[in-house]
Amino acid sequence: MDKSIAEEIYALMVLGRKFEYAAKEHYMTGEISGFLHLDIGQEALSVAAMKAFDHGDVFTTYREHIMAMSRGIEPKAVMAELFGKSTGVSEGQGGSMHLFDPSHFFYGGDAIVGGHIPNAVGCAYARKFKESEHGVLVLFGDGASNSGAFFESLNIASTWKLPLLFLCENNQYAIGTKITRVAPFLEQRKKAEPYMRTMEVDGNDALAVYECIKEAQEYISKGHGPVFVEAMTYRYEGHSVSDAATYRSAEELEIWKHKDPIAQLKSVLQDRFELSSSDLDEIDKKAQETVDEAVTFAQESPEAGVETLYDHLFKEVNHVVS
Amino acid sequence: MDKSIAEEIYALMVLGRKFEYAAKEHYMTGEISGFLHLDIGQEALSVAAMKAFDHGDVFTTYREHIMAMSRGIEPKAVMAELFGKSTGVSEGQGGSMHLFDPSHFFYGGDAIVGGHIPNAVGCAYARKFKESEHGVLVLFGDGASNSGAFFESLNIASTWKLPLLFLCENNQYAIGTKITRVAPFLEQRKKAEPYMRTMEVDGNDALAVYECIKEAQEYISKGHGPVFVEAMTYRYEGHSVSDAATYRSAEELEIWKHKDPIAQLKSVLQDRFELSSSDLDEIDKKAQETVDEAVTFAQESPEAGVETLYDHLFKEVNHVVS
Amino acid sequence: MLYREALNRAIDECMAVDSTVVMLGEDVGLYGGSYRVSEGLVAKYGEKCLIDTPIAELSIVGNAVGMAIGGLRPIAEIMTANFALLAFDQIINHMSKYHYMSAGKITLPMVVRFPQGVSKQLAAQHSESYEQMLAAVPGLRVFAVSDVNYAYHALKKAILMDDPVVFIEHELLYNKKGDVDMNADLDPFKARIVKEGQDVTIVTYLKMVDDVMEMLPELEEQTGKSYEVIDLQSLNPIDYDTLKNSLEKTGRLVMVEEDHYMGGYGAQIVSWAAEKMFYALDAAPLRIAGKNVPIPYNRKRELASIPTPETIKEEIKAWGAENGL
Amino acid sequence: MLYREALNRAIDECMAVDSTVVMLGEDVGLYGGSYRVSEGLVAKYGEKCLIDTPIAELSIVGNAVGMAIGGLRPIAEIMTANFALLAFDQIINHMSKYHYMSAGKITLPMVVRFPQGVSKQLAAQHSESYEQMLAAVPGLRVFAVSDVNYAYHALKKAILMDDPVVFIEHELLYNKKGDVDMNADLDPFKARIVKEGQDVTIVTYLKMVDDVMEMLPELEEQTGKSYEVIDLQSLNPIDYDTLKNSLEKTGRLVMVEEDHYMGGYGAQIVSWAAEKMFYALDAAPLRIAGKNVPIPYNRKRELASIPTPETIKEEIKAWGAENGL
Ligand SMILES: Cc1ncc(C[n+]2csc(CCOP(=O)(O)OP(=O)(O)O)c2C)c(N)n1
Ligand SMILES: Cc1ncc(C[n+]2csc(CCOP(=O)(O)OP(=O)(O)O)c2C)c(N)n1
Ligand SMILES: [Mg+2]
Ligand SMILES: [Mg+2]
Repeated sequence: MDKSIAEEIYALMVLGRKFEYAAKEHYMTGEISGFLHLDIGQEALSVAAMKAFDHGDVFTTYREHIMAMSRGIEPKAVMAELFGKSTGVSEGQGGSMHLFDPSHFFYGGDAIVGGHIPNAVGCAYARKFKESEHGVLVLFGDGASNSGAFFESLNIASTWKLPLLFLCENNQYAIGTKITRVAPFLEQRKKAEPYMRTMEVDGNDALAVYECIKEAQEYISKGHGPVFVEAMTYRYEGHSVSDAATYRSAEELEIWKHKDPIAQLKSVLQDRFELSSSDLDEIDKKAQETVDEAVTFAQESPEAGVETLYDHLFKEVNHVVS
Repeated sequence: MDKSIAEEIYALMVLGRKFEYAAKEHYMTGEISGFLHLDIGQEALSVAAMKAFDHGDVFTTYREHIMAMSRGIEPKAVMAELFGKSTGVSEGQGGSMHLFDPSHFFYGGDAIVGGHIPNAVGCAYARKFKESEHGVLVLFGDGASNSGAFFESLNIASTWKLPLLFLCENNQYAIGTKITRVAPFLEQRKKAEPYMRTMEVDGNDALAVYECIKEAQEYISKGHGPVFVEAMTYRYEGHSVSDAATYRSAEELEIWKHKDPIAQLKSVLQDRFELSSSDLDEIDKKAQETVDEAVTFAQESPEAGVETLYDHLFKEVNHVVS
Repeated sequence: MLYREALNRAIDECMAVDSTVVMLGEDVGLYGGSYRVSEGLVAKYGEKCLIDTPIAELSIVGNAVGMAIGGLRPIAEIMTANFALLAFDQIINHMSKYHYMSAGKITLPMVVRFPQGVSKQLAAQHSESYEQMLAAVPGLRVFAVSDVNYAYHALKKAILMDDPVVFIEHELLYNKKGDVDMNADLDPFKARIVKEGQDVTIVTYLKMVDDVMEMLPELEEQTGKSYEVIDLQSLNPIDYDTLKNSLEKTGRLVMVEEDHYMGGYGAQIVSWAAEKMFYALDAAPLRIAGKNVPIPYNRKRELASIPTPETIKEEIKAWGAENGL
Repeated sequence: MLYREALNRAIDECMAVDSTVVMLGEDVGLYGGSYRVSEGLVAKYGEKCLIDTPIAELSIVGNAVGMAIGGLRPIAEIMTANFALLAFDQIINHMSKYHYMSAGKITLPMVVRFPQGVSKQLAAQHSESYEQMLAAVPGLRVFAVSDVNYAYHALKKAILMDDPVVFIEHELLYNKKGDVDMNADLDPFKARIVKEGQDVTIVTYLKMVDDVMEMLPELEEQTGKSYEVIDLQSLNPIDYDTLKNSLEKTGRLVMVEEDHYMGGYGAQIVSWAAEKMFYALDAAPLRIAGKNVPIPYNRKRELASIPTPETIKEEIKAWGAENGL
């Protein structure tokens, strides 16, 4: 593991957490609305997976701000999207749950649990068809691992030997329901075992995630077919900002806060890579600046007008309008 | 294995095959129409499973004439249904693919591949809820084992520890597509392994099927949760009577005809249970009579009139009609 | 009590009188339902009757069908209309057809409930309405009740009757206040005349009833006309009699719905009026509906894509002026 | 050539000119398609382009969406309309919305094709029609073409254009004969005037076009009137201009569709005419449609549940007599 990569991952994790808190703050003021799903506590997975999976397409869920930024999408464009502004990555059409940027091969933010997995399968087919270097990574939760769309995808990706990396972010909850109450076991990778190679990784250990996803990426790019990676992690906040998360105990949350991904990586940077506390402060400061700038940018950006409501309904303009 | 049971199974298999050939014949005359899926070659499984699973509900597919009769539904009522007559088991509303008879706990003939499996799961929940002696058997094909409905059902039945017997009739084809071309392996039971106990049985060996289903029934009735039985078999005819089955080789068909389930059981009856050839002829004769009677009955039965078209649309009659 | 409390009360009472009533869905048990409709019920009736399911909508409805076959009275909750699309096979191919296909041998006393419609910036995958699809399915009864009292009675009726019912709610109605009269003898299959009037019949349902009533005083004042407002309540069957009586009186029809104009549910009402009430109509009818776009996230655009009290009022005024009202 | 051959030809030509065109579905490859639409193509383009899928409709459409994102032009075949319900989430939540939700960044050049309608005694789970549901979805283009020549051109257009298209076929049209003019410059978005007439406008589409044309000579002879028959072809968008011109001439509208009356697609056409053409109408319009029942297996009852040339003729005659034609 290269120092510069570890540092970059750390910086993005710090940025991500600050970004999420800022989003929450501006949700409270009413500047952001709709459903807002925060990724706090899960930054190691979101950042390191994106950094490791450096050539290929990414399909993910509605909890994707940090992933989008780690893929290279500007924090400004993400924040502006949350604000519903025309400078947002989806021009304010999609909001927090729908950040699309094909120029970064990022198809993020499907709000139908499991619904994006068959799309990722199809994209992997297209990559294989075109003999592209690209593989595809699809991230989904423990809750999604109970859906028909997920199961069909395991079967099809395996049959077609597709270059597809299934990444299960197991944070143990689907809204208020603990995974072990709606599946026969905690480890969702067991479901993939009949179909493909499976791997597990500590989702709160950024460097481990990085190594694991690198290995998985190499595996799929060699034509071995799909692979399934399961990462255990935990979200600190409620499912969305409107969820008080009363279904979990304070103790459980505490246990996970002791495994905080940012704190963990911070120690590594200090101990193994000898970053000084002023180096770390600098990272913190820059992250805060970036977030503040993103908020200002979002606030000052214009909204798309209602006169363009029909724009982008179709790509080909038809002479007959309904 | 009791002689009388073996004999009863044999008689039903012979009846079943003759019934199917008669149905085919009357399809050619136009008296039967729509889709007609014949079970010829698979009689051992259809009959012995029904006989073994003697207390409980049965959910099955569109290829279910023989199962319906083995459950105790009158051959007449089945044939009349194929003819679309009001004396049919579904009064001519459903046809070959939809033979429903709750008095025999038979919910047979769903024509949506995989669609009946979640229904069977729900019914098993109801049986467990009511602490009934009943378990539920659900039969489906190798093709259905690729559907989201099937996968979701494995997961749910396992989580809820339901008294449900999954019976996969693996005849290797879904219409013209060989299972190994659309799934990563031939044995569909592998898909169930993460969730429940699995068993395999030779689907052309009636007595083995009987023993296996008995054991499986006992297992689920003891509260151990669901079980998965896979039976390998083969259909002699095309997928439905309009399919010429050109996608299979004559050799493949020949191999399976050498394992003919009726011939196999016949030898057992002769060798182990010492049935004479006149005993066997008698069985044959009776079966033919029953089929002939069923055809005559169906031919002579009336059709429901069109004036009752709205009957059974709803159970509760509402004063406001749309 | 609140609309969601009225629904809770209806389920509670049904469970109390009939031990075969169960409810299943995502987070309906320990969590109390994402819109709190089943709050508190698991404590009273246990996890056996309040069944938390995996995220598998096809199975939620498919399992409910099987439970009904097995002798229970299931209420299946889908969190949001858009997710119900995953269960359309079970709703349309199974739930609506088993009774008829089996010549009445199979009976499915079950309810599928879900909220729909535009709430606030939930974007295109969480804001749609599907009554136009489901009310068109033979073999289903479809309720979409706006009034709190009727909601309570309609849901009880839906749970305790033997036919399969789709019970459509609206995300913005859950906190609506209203009185519930438990002893009232109401017929949820009949349309409700929310307000009597002489000059124009406004037909609507679900949340649009409130939007219409909100702008009505101003509309009446500004136009000097009197409007009769009819809340359909039951979308299938349709209470055509009530519509007929009103149109015979007013001769003018306005249909208001939140869903997209193209192929929206209101087309059935207006086309029926054109066919069967043509000679009673004094003017072209008017359909007010949402724009033919997926619902955008941006608030202004979101609001521009559906009718609001203000746009309803303005559209009716413009139509009235053009059509000699 | 036969209708199904015209479709085959259209796909073949698209694959020949554009190597990114692929087709996926159950039995579309080696088997050649259950209605033989893709017959012979696997031999020409290989299994890479003709993809046999498992029985998993949700994935068939969901995979096609992903293939389109990945730069292919997929044609997804669903064997029968009823099974398309399993893919409604992908069609409605994904295929129709990604372009708009992404502000145009994602483009989905894809087609979903399936046959629908009453064939012969296939019973309730194999006989339905869903154009009323899908034509109502913003972001989709919906074709339902009756004419062989237009079918060829419309499918080519659907495959090669960049917007997502639902292409609806009818099981009884596959063996219909017709001439295909490959060089014709046809616009499948325009309605087709099948026959000109002066007194009544009959609007219809898909298989009902043939049923209407079958009884037309007798109807004209028996009533002494002349009927204009319009085949919509594109169900979304609707070519309202062609309808308008015709209604201005005839003043009378009959809408014929095979699907159930309640909420059927024709309601949109009739309600539009009531709204926008009211003062041009000389009589109440008529909707002829199927009965509100699942389709029964028994042949007589099956036929009683849908319009036939005979019932169409009789209904129009009775309506004409009642409405002073
Ligand atoms: C098909 C569908 N069903 C239900 C929902 C509502 N819903 C949104 S997120 C969620 C929980 C998902 O849990 P999981 O997959 O574990 O992801 P996490 O939120 O934990 O990241 C549910 C039920 C939905 N969006 N889509
Ligand atoms: C959801 C759905 N998709 C497709 C079909 C068309 N279809 C009918 S039977 C069949 C093959 C099923 O194969 P299998 O499950 O192996 O059962 P078998 O016919 O071999 O008994 C298909 C694809 C259908 N009826 N339902
Ligand atoms: Mg989770
Ligand atoms: Mg098979």
